[in-house]
Amino acid sequence: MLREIFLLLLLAGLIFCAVATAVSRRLMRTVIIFMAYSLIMSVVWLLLEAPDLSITEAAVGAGVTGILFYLALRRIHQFDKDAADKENEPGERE
Amino acid sequence: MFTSFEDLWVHLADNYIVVVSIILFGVGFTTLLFSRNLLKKVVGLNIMDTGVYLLLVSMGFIDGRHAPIIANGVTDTAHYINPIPSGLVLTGIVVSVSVTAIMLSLIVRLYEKYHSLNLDVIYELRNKEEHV
Amino acid sequence: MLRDLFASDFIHNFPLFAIILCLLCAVISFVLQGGGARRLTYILILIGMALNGSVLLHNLITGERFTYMMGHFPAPWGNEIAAGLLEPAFALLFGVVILCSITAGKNRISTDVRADKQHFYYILVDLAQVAMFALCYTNDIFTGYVFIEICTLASCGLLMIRNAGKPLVAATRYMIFNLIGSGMFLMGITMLYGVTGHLLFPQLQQAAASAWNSGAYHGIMILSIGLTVSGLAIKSGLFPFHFWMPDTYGTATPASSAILSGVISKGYIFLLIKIIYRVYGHSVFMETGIQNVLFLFGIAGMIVGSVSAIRAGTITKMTAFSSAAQIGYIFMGIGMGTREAMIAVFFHICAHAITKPVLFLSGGALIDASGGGRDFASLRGAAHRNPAAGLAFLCGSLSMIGFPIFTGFISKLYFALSAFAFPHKSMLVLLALAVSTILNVIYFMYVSVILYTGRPAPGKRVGVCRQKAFATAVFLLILVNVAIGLHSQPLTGLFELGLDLFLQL
Amino acid sequence: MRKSFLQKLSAWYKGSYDFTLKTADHMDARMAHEYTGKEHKLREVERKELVFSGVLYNILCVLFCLIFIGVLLWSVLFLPPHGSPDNPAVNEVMERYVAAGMEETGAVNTVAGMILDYRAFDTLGESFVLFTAVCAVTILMNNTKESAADGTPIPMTVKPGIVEYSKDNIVRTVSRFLIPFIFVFGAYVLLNGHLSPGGGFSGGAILGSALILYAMVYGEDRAAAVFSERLIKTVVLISLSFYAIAKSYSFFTGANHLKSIISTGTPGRILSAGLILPLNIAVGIVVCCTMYSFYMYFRRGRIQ
Repeated sequence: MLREIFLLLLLAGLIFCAVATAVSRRLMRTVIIFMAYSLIMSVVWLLLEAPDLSITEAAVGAGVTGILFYLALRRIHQFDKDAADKENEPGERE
Repeated sequence: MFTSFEDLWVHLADNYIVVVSIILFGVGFTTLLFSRNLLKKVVGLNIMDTGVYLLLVSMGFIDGRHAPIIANGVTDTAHYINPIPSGLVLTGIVVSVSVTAIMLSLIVRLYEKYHSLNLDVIYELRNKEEHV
Repeated sequence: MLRDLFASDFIHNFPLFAIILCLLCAVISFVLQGGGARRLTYILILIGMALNGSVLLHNLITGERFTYMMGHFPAPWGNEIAAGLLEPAFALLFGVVILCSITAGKNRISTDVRADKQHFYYILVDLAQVAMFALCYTNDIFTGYVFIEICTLASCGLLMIRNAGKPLVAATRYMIFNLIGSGMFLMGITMLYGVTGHLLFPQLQQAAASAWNSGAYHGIMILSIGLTVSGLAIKSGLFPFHFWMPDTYGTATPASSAILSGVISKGYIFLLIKIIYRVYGHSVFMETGIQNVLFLFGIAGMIVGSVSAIRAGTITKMTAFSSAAQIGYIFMGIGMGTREAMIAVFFHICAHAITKPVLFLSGGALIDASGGGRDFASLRGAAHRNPAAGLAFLCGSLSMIGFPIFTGFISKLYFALSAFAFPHKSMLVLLALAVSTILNVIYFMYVSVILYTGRPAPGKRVGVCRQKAFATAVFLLILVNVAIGLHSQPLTGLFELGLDLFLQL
Repeated sequence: MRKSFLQKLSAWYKGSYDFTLKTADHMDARMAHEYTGKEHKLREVERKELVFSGVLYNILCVLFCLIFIGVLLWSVLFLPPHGSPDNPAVNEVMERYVAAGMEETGAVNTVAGMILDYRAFDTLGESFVLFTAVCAVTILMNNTKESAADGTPIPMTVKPGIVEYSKDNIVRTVSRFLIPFIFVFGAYVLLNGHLSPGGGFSGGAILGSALILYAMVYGEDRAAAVFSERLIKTVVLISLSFYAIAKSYSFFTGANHLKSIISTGTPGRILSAGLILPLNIAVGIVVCCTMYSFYMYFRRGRIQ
């Protein structure tokens, strides 16, 4: 019975995270919520008796996908920072 | 068929995990279609895929049975769940990662060139560039 | 002596050799440079064509299809490939088209793609080819999904490898639609697996038939057929989902758009036909009524595709929209579902796979000859500047219209013949054929007239000798086109035999 | 004056009139080559279409989505009940995997046995999906030899402004302690793929994240010194071709009913389960190199 309640809680958390990513405006917040989403998902795989999937989802889903999203955002802010640098001191940049 | 409304709710309550996986698929699908921001589209794509995988694994699950790792030589099938869906979803998760990696690199290159994540703005800039 | 050479059972291994060879060549050219990768791809395609040809001959001689166990375990447990007559024939056709596309587009590839990324282009061509072989031969629905993903990623790579901004936008849009399509396809497979419990085609068909007759899972079966068919329709660009085509085929290098439109969308359609006939079974598919949806969308695609091709401003957009119209023909044929219609569909896949690369490649050459201008005003008189490309474009458009000596005529003829056998909707089919052909004539002849009339701009004349690779490849395709157009009996016989083997499980 | 149809037709035949450009009739006097005026008109029409199709697109999409998800939710009522032992999916295919899986493939973990032995062709395709992803990301993100128009090489995309983790000594000391354990854990998960949950993909991903942490903390240049592009390319080449050749050997022997020399060994021991262990190692290395090169390409556009 305990397993059912825990699974229900996690599934509610999943739906909450999914809707939160759709709704949130700031991209960094979306990415972090998505990382939490795939962490919850890896625990849900465990409860569904699929341990292979939970390790893979944890390592590949939360791990690498999260890093890729974060790096993509970092690269995008980096371009803005360049554009900003170019405006305020064009002379200094050769 | 479902005579009364109450039967309907009992059936949905029993299969709550199937309902959740289809809700996730729906949320991911709508985010993919409606979000103007490319990054949100990729997140929606991932949520859509995990929704399908949840549905697939929930079809392989059998109550009261354990993960298909043969414990101390007991190979009686009544003890283990169906291993096929978890094998298929393992392949699926890796497909989702490679697709996400490609979409993110596309987004970075698009931003490098057009400085926008909004697909319509990118079309405008592209049309302007096409006709100049 | 030759007969029993091809009758030996060793040929059953050839599909496996073809697939593994493509995979190995893709990995080996990962470390090679541009030129080495190109030569390796040429050798690979030629060997692939030889292997598929001998599988085709073997099945012609023995007259039945064989299944090949991938591993030590028989069908429902292990993976399996099956080869009848249609599978090696289409694998051979795709090999020929890919070979001609990359030889004709060779110099455009070397200019469009950056020097240090040339070998990646040929890796992606190898991967697209292995995806095509696997989609043709597979006898397992989840292997089909995995190789559809390889095909999607490889075609997205072929699109974005061109060193410019526009292909990136086109690749993003292409990927989004394709991923929606494969998401729906996967959902369809999940529902089918939930109801039947099998993944291999033979067992899947029995389980699906019993699930359908038992009546309890009627709704789920209809839903899974709908999802699978619409997923593949989105990926091959049927009517409501065809608007990613002008961007995609318009901005890629001509060789890539030739491979994408000629080969890759046909691979999805061939897998769809296999799923309809060997997974759900013809009778179940007819009872669900989804074929009428395909039929109507096919006709709508024919008309809307041709109309938007007329309104298209540039030659590449026009050719891309005409691809959408031809995909509409194919889905109309699948929607009709009769035996003659399926033969017309196979013929049309053949005709379109041969003709469309010619149009894209010669269009690219004409654009180069008239200083990169894609719109009709700057293309005026381009055929005088590059006569080889002008002639190739003319032959290509004549075949698309259905001019008698070309294959396009034969496929339209078969569509018309199959319309009579189609009980109550034959008038609709004939009307759609007539209207679509007239629209084809309007925009193809318009462009051909523009190419040949008007004062050629001062751009210097590009002789045939300077583009030997382009000329040989494009005219080889046209030669095959005319050969099939004039003497189509053997191919029709092959398709009829193939269809019988196809349905006989 | 409006041109009669015949005049327009002859003008069109002479190649001076272009009716697809939707120009107003009175434009006929000037030759088609003065092009700029029409150019603007063409884009005007296109923008109107874009706006109209935009609104239509949204309405259609909302409608399509609601119907689609409604149908899917309706289908839940007909799907086989979740978790019941007499679902159609519980059939002889599953029974053989579980019952005979151990002695046929030698793998205690039935899922690993199924992935790498019964249905090995999917997983072969799977590692080539990863290989395609590496090629595509390299095409897009690799700007080692990219040079601006005048030949000057474009500076590395990473500007000093980015937070340098290697300077932050809290992260540095903790991960200096942590990285070896992640490597050991990744190797454990990889090598025990056929005995306990894990296997090629998850083990490789853990090793990949250990490499990424190493590159983050010790700086990309030191990591690049250890893992040069040439090393990664050859490693991916060797492991993928080993994977393809080993698997085609077992396909070939299986299909022709030959006795393959790979024995399944006694289940439960680490060197058992025939080909599954070496294949897991090959897939693990491919996944590890893929994740590492994704990180390096996203981080600074090249592996060196």
